[in-house]
Amino acid sequence: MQEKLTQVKMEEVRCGEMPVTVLRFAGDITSASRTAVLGTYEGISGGPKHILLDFTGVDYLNSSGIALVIQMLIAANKNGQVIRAFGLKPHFQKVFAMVGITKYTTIHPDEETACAAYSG
Amino acid sequence: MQEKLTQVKMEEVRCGEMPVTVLRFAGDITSASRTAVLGTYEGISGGPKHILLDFTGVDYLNSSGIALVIQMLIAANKNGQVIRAFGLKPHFQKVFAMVGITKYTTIHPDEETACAAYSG
Amino acid sequence: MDEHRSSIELRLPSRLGFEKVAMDTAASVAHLMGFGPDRIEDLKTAISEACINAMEHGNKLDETLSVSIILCMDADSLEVRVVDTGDGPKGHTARPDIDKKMHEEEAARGMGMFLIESLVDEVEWISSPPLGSYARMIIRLHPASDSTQAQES
Amino acid sequence: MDEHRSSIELRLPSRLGFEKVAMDTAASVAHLMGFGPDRIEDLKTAISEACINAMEHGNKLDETLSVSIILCMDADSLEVRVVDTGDGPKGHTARPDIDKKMHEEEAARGMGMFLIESLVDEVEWISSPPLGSYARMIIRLHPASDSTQAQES
Ligand SMILES: Nc1ncnc2c1ncn2[C@@H]1O[C@H](COP(=O)(O)OP(=O)(O)O)[C@@H](O)[C@H]1O
Ligand SMILES: Nc1ncnc2c1ncn2[C@@H]1O[C@H](COP(=O)(O)OP(=O)(O)O)[C@@H](O)[C@H]1O
Repeated sequence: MQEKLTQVKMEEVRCGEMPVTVLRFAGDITSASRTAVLGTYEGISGGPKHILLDFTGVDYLNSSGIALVIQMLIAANKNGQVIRAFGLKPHFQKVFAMVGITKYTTIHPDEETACAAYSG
Repeated sequence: MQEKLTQVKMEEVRCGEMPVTVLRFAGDITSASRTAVLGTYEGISGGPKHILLDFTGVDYLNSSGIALVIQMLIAANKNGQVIRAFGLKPHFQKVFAMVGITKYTTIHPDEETACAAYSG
Repeated sequence: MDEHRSSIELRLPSRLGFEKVAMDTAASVAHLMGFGPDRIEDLKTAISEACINAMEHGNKLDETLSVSIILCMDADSLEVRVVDTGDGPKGHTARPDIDKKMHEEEAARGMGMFLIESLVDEVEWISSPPLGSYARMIIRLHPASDSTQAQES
Repeated sequence: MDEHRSSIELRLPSRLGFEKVAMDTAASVAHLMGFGPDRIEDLKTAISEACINAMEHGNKLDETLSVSIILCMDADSLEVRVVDTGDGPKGHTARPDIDKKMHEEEAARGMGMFLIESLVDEVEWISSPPLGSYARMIIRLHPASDSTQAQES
């Protein structure tokens, strides 16, 4: 039995002059995604000041998955990093707003507007 | 409780010089679709020689629905009419071939090729 | 419970249209197991036909009688039983003859069991009165040979 | 059986991931009933969270214990019960406090019951030991007021 798990891809991009590390998630973000979310974050935590989370490929996100995103935000906060996100389906944007995460990270509709926000 | 039933729309078009009556189906084609399939056919049976069935909007088609299509083909055969079809999803094309319907009607990939076949 | 043998059960009233719930449930299970989209379409049609037969012929469309769909997952195959309260089909499946149908020597209907046989890797109909009867289908992740080719008569 | 009160039951082993089958089954039923896509997303998330809680907290992830999802359709509402074999949650739902979470004064988790309450029209948790416990949710086709707006703290 093959269960579809979380996929994550890391990319270094430039938004204007600003170097930004993009984490592109796909598949599910659930309690089974600890390594994909927090492990990946820890792997890059020494470096970048700006991190962009791409949720475009995420079909399923539950409250345990959101808890992992919150843990990443906590760590980033401590490290003085700024995290932005984009690509969340409207339903998940609503859920993020419900739990209040939008107070600690900005949700952009797409990569372009997210990127533009770094030079704003 | 609102159940999604069959929708059918009738259109007169011209394929080259040839007048063709198109029946555009949408939704489900099941045992509940007798009126939509056979009733609609009977409503137009006096007239056209060429009938084109558009299955583009059909999501669900079961063996009782296919039986209605066969009954339409039988009637058309008696009336000397030619029926072509297009827009069937690949899975339903396979099912039509399995039951042998493709011996009595031609399945085209899209409206353009179906239309072109009338002048061929 | 064996890690490689989980079972899921769905119970539906015998109302035409509700077979779509069985189709979607089975598709969801097959997707979890890693079946590809074409094979999932085959499974959906087979389950639809088995459920409609169970509702119509097995339970005589009596909505108070249930149809059960039992999905057993193995590492590389899915077994589906569609259970009704009737006696099961008599005799075995006739292959539909489109020529006879077109000449009205055979009913236009009567393609469900043939489609099920054509679309899954294995099927049998088991009657165990007075308990009921069921169709038992198996669909494999990696079939030995592709038995789902369109077979034209 | 009353034409306006059909019930469908799904039984799943307590394995994380299988809640997706419940989500897809419920979405299929809601679609048949005429719910729109946004409301179906709300229902899917609520059912996902209720199933995960039933598996995790109710059945302690013991795969031999089932979670039942019972879907009762009325003319204009869907009632869903998610049943486990445990004692049910103690006390009532705390609203998650994102500031406390960010300052690690509250666990990052603990949002499931709040999300369920926010997404459906009605929910209650009922404990009936030793039989088990269930979450009972109602989602309406035409809610009196829109209770699904994002509520920021
Ligand atoms: N679950 C069942 N219980 C009793 N009889 C059945 C069942 N399934 C099929 N049959 C019998 O087999 C026949 C052929 O079924 P099928 O090939 O599906 O075509 P159709 O349902 O259109 O008649 C049915 O007409 C019925 O007599
Ligand atoms: N079905 C259940 N059976 C027993 N306890 C439950 C159940 N659902 C929820 N609970 C209790 O309520 C708490 C809060 O649940 P929830 O808000 O979903 O967050 P989480 O599951 O992340 O802890 C759980 O930690 C658990 O103690």
